[in-house]
Amino acid sequence: MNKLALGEVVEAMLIGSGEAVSIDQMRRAIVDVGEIEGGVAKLNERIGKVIKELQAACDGRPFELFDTAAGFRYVTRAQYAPFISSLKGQKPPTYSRATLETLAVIAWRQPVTRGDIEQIRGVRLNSSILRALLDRDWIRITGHKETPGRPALYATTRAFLDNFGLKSLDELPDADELLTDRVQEGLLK
Amino acid sequence: MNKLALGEVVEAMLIGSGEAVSIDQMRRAIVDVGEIEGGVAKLNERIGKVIKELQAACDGRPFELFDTAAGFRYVTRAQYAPFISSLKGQKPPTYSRATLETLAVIAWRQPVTRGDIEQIRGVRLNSSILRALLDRDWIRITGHKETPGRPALYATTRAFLDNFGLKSLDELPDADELLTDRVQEGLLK
Amino acid sequence: MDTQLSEAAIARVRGVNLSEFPTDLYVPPEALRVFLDSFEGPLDLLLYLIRKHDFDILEISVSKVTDQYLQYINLMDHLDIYLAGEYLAMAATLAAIKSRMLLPLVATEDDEEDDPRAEIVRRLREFERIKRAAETLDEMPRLEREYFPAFATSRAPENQPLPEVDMRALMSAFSDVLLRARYREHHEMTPEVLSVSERMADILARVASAKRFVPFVALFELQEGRLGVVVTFLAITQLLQLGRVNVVQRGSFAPLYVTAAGCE
Repeated sequence: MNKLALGEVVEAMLIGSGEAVSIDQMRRAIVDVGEIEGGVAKLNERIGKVIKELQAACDGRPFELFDTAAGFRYVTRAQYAPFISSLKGQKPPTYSRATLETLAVIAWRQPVTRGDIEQIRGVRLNSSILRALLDRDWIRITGHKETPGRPALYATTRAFLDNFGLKSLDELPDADELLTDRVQEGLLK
Repeated sequence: MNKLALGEVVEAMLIGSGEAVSIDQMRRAIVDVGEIEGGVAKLNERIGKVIKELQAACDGRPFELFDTAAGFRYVTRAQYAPFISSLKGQKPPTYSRATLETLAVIAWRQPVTRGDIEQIRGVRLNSSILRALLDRDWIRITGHKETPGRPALYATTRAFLDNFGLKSLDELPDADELLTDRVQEGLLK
Repeated sequence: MDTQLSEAAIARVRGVNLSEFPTDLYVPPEALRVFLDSFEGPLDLLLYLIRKHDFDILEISVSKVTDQYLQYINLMDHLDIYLAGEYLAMAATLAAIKSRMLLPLVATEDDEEDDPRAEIVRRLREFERIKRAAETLDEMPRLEREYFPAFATSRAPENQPLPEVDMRALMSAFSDVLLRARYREHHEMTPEVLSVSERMADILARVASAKRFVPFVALFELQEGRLGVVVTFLAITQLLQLGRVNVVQRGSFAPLYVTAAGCE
């Protein structure tokens, strides 16, 4: 087998895996297979440089190279979504207000118990909502609160960050900034 | 929405749909969405021309645009296969909780419709789960329920029994005992 | 901001858009139902009322908001729309805050701390934060909606291992399903509905049949729990507002008595 150029190998892995891939995962695969031009010295650094080049090469193309919590992933740009949805013949799922609010409480206030969610929203929480979010792999149980009944504590997952194109939870907008000025200033007076 | 160039739209559909797509499918999606530069006249011909250009553009790239019976699809070149395999091999494949539970409901409650599964699990069922189990040949459609919409009835297959080392479905553990065990387990903790 | 709020409250009844809840009592019941359905609980309704008042939030009076809230609850109750306990509990909380605001409490040094509104305001603010966060989340581009993974099929020989599943994993999955189903049966039973209007009729009958005064506390059935107490309390305040009963007290902190109106 001829030695292969790192650039093409990284591009092939990114476009061929169909999932987000981290630099570390790519380095391991390359070390595992070998046969790379320039050997395996300083691989992480070199892969990082290739990724920068690939990102730049997306300019003017209908796809881009995303950097999320789970790694790097090629995705088509938003303006082409209607065509792909139409091709697949299925509408993207929409989520109810109750589901989105539950997810928001978990994302912004994690880790939280079911009781915390009910307390903040002021209504009982239907179990199927947590179930659907667990099923979607957007939330997970991270432990149990040491209070009577040891209720489960929920937090968001890496897949959640990956799905929303986030690198970390810090990228979520600050909750206080989301408040309208009127409530912010007015209510307490 | 601004009008989009046909070349980029076709490229996005090919790379973003995840499966082989025919010229006809692409034409329908484009007519459906509209918003294409140059309108929809002579679309098949124009799409064909774009595909030729995209195929030529793959020269020197780690992937190519293949013409298969089912349509066109991007495929990574053979020499990069070991890297992608190694990347995938880093995580042993597993089924999600949702897939396992769906299979379990079908096994113990067969024959069931999709609606039955959703009812028992209390969550909406993603079609891809049933498709994966059908692909694996662990479940099959045994008929249709005589209710409005005539929903498909799912049951397990011979291959399912083989995989789990069962001679017949009678060998599945009794559902009530299963539950009693679990409750006792919980109480003992 | 304001357009967004009125949009949120739009209901379509018999082909007519209701952008705002009518203030008179002549409302088709289905309109109310749609209206109530569009709220995610009492905090949401409360927030809407505060917004709808359109006046400066700086001048918001708990008294006005409470009256409005009770009017809605009352209206819904008259139309026999099932009200979850959460709505009634909120009504009681508001009524309690209102009464505390009316009482000539001993002035304390730190007004902020003792403002009876503080807790509800804190909850409303947190609720609004989360409501906005949910909207933000929904607007954020996400995979399989705005972005599709761009990928080429790998030319790898198709010997990718398939996931392994053993009997234990399958049994555990099924018992999870069964446990959950059982949990749902236990917890999603419809609670017995306590109706404020029914309670009003009961109280009226009791007070009218009594020769003189009925002790206020005697009207509460403790075994009905918190919800029962709330419903009774609401019923008494409603009757009071309608002028059907009087509540008398001989002096500050003396026991309260209820009598039928015009019976004193």
